[in-house]
Amino acid sequence: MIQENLPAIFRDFNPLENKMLSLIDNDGEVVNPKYMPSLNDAIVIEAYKQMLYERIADEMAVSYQRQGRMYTYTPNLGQEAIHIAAGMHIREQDWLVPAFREMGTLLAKGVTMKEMFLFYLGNERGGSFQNANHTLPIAISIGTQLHHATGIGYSVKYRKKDEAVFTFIGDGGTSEGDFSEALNFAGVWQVPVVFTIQNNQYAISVPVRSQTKSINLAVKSVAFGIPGIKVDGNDFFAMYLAYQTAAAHALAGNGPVLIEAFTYRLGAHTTSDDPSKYRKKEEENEWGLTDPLLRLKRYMEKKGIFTIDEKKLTEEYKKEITGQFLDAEKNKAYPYDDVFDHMYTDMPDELKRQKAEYEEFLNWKENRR
Amino acid sequence: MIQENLPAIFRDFNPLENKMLSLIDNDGEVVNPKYMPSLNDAIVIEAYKQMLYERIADEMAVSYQRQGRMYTYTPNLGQEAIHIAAGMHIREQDWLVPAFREMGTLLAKGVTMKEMFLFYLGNERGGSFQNANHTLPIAISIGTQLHHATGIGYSVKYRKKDEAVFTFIGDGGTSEGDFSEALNFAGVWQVPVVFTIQNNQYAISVPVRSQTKSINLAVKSVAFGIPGIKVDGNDFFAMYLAYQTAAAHALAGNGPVLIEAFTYRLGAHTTSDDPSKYRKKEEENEWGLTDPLLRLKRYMEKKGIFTIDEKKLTEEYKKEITGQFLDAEKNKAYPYDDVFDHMYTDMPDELKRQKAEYEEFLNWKENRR
Amino acid sequence: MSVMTMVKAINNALDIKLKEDSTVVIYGEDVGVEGGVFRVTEGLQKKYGVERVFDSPLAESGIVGTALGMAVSGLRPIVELQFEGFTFPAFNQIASNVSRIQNRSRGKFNVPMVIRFPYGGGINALEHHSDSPEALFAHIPGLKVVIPSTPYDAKGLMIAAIESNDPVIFMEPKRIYRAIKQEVPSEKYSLPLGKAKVIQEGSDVTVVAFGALIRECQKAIAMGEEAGISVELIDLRTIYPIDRETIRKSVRKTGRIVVVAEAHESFSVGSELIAIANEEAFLYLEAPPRRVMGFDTIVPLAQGEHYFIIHPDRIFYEIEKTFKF
Amino acid sequence: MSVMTMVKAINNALDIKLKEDSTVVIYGEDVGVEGGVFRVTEGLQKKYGVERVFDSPLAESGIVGTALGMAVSGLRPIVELQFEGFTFPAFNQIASNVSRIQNRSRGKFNVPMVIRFPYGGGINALEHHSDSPEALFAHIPGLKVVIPSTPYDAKGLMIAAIESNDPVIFMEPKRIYRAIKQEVPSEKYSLPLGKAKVIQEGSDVTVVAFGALIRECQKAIAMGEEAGISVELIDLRTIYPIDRETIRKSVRKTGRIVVVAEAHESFSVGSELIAIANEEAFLYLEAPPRRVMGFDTIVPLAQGEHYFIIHPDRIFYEIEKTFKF
Ligand SMILES: Cc1ncc(C[n+]2csc(CCOP(=O)(O)OP(=O)(O)O)c2C)c(N)n1
Ligand SMILES: Cc1ncc(C[n+]2csc(CCOP(=O)(O)OP(=O)(O)O)c2C)c(N)n1
Ligand SMILES: [Mg+2]
Ligand SMILES: [Mg+2]
Repeated sequence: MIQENLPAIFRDFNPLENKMLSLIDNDGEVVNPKYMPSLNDAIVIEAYKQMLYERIADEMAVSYQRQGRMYTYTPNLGQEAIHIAAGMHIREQDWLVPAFREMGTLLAKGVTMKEMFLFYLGNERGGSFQNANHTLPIAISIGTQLHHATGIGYSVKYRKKDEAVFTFIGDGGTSEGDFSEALNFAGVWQVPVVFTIQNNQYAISVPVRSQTKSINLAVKSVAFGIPGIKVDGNDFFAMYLAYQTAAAHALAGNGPVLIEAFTYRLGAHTTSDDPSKYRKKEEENEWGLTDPLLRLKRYMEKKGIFTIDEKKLTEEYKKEITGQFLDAEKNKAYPYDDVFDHMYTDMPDELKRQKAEYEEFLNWKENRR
Repeated sequence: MIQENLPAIFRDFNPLENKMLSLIDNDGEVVNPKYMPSLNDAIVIEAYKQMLYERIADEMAVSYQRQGRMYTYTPNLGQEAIHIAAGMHIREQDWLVPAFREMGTLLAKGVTMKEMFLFYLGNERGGSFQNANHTLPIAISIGTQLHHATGIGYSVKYRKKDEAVFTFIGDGGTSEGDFSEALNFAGVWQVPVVFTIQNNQYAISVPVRSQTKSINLAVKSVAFGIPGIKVDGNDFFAMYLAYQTAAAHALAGNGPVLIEAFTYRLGAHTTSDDPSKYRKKEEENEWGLTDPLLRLKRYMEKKGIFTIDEKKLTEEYKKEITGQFLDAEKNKAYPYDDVFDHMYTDMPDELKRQKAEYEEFLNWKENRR
Repeated sequence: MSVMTMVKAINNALDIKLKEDSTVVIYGEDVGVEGGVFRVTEGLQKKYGVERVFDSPLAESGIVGTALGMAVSGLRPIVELQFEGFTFPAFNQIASNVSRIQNRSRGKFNVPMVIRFPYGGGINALEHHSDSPEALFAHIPGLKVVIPSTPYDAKGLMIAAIESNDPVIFMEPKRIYRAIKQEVPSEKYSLPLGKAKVIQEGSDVTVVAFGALIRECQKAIAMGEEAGISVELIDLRTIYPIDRETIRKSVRKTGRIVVVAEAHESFSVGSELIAIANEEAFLYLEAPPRRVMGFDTIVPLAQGEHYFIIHPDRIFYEIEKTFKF
Repeated sequence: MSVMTMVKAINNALDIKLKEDSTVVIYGEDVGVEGGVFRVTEGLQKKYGVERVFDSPLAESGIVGTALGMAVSGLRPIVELQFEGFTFPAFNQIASNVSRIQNRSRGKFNVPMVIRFPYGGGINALEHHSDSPEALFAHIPGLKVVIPSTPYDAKGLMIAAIESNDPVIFMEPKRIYRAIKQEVPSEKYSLPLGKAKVIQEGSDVTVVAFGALIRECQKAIAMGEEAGISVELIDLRTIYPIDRETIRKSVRKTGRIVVVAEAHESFSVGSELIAIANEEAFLYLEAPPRRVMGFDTIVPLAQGEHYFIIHPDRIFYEIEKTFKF
């Protein structure tokens, strides 16, 4: 709308006309050959595997929680195409600034399921994602993370680094002031940030129509003078193309991009939530037909490249994930020092004193037994 | 763009096409007869008088400040057409939720210059606008006031009152998260609120191009699904039409409206500010040509309805305003009770104790002399 | 009379006020169909309609700021913020406007609104879901800050909060939302804001606490009784305006004060109570006033939270130390 | 050496750090061409370019939130918030992220950033321009809160703040921005964060203050000297982490403490210092610790501000009362 060097998809799928980029349909049929990215089969197979892995890990996490072996967990079910397509475009040196529902992208960045489990077992060591380069912890205070992404974008641009920044938010999150502020700053600063709204239709129980009167969420980009596009979030190829285009745009120095990934949270908001309170089974079923794994699988089957032994792979993944869970469970212990050690780079006397006083109490307690 | 019942000006001056509603030019020539509102001469004369009054009062306030008789003051110079056009559409029962640079609108609502002076003399009694019905105090924390307006809008709608809400913000203020949140809430709730952005090109020293990349400010309405229009803020007739249309729209139950009034702050940001630090004389001069009073006067002269004896009126106004200033100056005293009396509807014991202790000190001080 | 949890008691208070006063409205994130993540507003939308009990967009500044607009124009809004950690996006509206519009307008506008939210630790939650920010609100002039410790108190204080013409921050100790069940009258009653309650009289040590920690104190006091220490337990109930008189009387009697609260100890309610004990009962003090409070650290996640949370044995330990001083 | 105001001394510190460290950037509202409304950043954009010293959009949450992003990715941002009253839109970023990312990431990310803003009364300003919110920040774990009282200290503390790997809230007492002139070394030096300074030794009463009130205390102390009262004056310099040791030593010596600060007295630095005096020097206390502080009211506008502001005679009055107790 504003930029001359804007890639064609932003024009062809103008959110002001309420268009959505979609490349394959629910049956895996290509509906938009013009834009279909020509990926070699290995990549498509890899994508499916990663989506499968995320799904299995997610299901297992839910079940560990149900068994009472883990605290409240946030399922990813149904949103895997977004996560994996993004993950495939985030390079080692790129930055990931997550919200809290993009596990597949975190895994692509090098986060392990052990870490995820450890986090949901209630240990910050898990959530710190020590081995994932340029990856921030999960952001719970909704919207705040977008500012961090924009700031990192400034830093990257200032230091002339070949690094892009990927950040996420939910449909509900777009109502927070920070969403608008961050996109506005990013527009003014022209930083290499790819913003994704995962529009999964609900913010806990609140449907997106109660969130805003705008005709879609991608169109909000107009308020900040940045390109925006609405994409079928359950269509792996559409998401792949969107990230490919957005990353190239950002890395070429053309500034930020907003992607609305139109999807559906097939599971509960968290394991403490009961969606039947606020939505109908029929709605869930209807969206079930657009399941990103099913769609990709049908596409692959049609093309004759579904060479995966899914059952075997599932068993393999389950075994591997079980191992990671047990490892996390075994190592969840929380040394007392961890409470104090990371508050400051040098521990102030005030904290030393509090720690020492508490230790006196622990000694008293010990002796009393 | 979204609503079917949208008045034609919103389509004809679509901010997405970066159009601006303007009806007379700098020479007072009608350039858009189709939309020129047919006002009877008395109204036009009254408008000019009110604009003149605001201008004189404003100049006098600046000069009282310069004489050291008043604290920092916020000039209105150049933005009078907006204020008076708005004032002419805000009825007794309508709500005014001001920012801090719409003195003419406050006066229209019944605020007196004595109150304005008293406020800038440092007394809350002035700023409380006791006699102006449904008028909130000035909002200094930028952006916050828009939420109040939206909330009042909800209240009005809930109680089925025939009341509209008018609220203001600056161009800089559009960057605050509260701006976006409030417009978004207003869109979802479909409340009768008329939002005005006074785009006077600067937020203190920061030009609007450093504020946002959006093509104009009216276009931000798209993000919240509400109608928006960019209007020549120095053209009284354009502003009149805009408020007429917006108020009718809101009162008919069609929801909120966003007006960008494109104007220029001809004076300093406040009396502590020196614009020569950040903008060129030529720019000021160029904008000086669009002065809303000059434009309206030329129009009236051409039409032969400028029957005002401006010199005499100016003297009258000056005398009246001087009287109000002297009255304020004489009555600026701040009774000690005023510090405590309005914190709660019932003064808590804590405050009573603090007050009593301070009184003990005052006694000691008295006796010591 | 019926047996109620705190969730039910607050729900009941809201119900009573919605019923008798058509200017009362309730909104926030998920308070409508869902009835709130803790079900405090359960059933109210169904009963009173979507115009009176409704979900708002996800924006706390908007929730509080619009409520202020409603409050100055004839309504009595009650807004829910989902957790204490999500009060901060609304901090500017609270500190710059909610607490100030009455003073700014010299009483032309009152601000009869309630901002309620669950707070505090002990439920093995994620970050921002275990904090105790009461001191931040209590330091802002113009607000009242209320914290109940039982279902009975919660109902009476909530009714008073809704009926107050001043803005009230109503903090609900989520740990005891359902942990305590109590007989609560079905009819309307209210408890005065700004008054503490002496839960138990005693002569040796004054313990001041509030919210979920009253229960923990009671356990510690039982340990103290065994050890021959007579404790006077005060439930603050209102954090601001704080009830100096009750503190004064008690500390003048016992000469010893221990403050128990979960917030970070520096610049806290504990600090304030020690200052008050000094100002009001200096010559009576027989031992250094003590704070039994959270560290100046982020509340640890579930695996580490037990270090942070205040357990009865730690309370007893401090009571005994103070007693023996 | 040259004679500097506090404005100039801070400007000088920023200049030195911009020059020697290319990761330092400065931004905020009007800090570029304008050099800040108080001219603290004057000339720096010209010297270091618009990529290092620049105006941001008008949004405090954005200013602080983006700075956090810069800080975790290799820069050392210094952001200006225009007045203390406009820190609140950024409160969520400060309390939920700036203070927490290091802990949340178990040290993977540090947060070397400075948030600086003018604060305090005494300049006949509009609402939100006369407040002293230090206690609100000091209660949030993970932050350091610094307040200088002289040009010399301001420069040394600012250098230390910029070099700190932890986030620092740097509050500048605007009333003395230009009121005090002092010889300040031209070269770089830093003063340790977390250490108070004994400005003047004395034996009868300990007075603790900071920022603009140090000067007022000195005037009161001169009155005290005439009355034969020997006062020890401590400048806190850092509000958090607070320097217990210096307080302990002094109060153990004098047995009396008067805290002087402009903030609302409840839940304040005054409360905390009284708690500390009790915890550290209970047996030495000879008179009730006193707070000489602002009321729990909004700071009045210019005509009424003199009631609220702390004048030397009021400080003297309280010192004398405490001395004579
Ligand atoms: C600032 C803030 N307010 C409220 C919450 C509580 N909360 C957690 S998730 C959620 C809904 C989020 O919805 P959406 O943004 O659509 O993301 P989704 O959960 O659907 O992925 C809410 C209200 C929060 N985490 N942060
Ligand atoms: C939240 C907040 N931040 C900063 C300020 C300081 N400030 C006062 S006026 C102003 C500029 C406002 O610009 P704009 O919104 O364009 O309004 P104008 O002054 O031009 O009418 C600033 C930054 C403030 N009052 N509130
Ligand atoms: Mg969602
Ligand atoms: Mg402006």
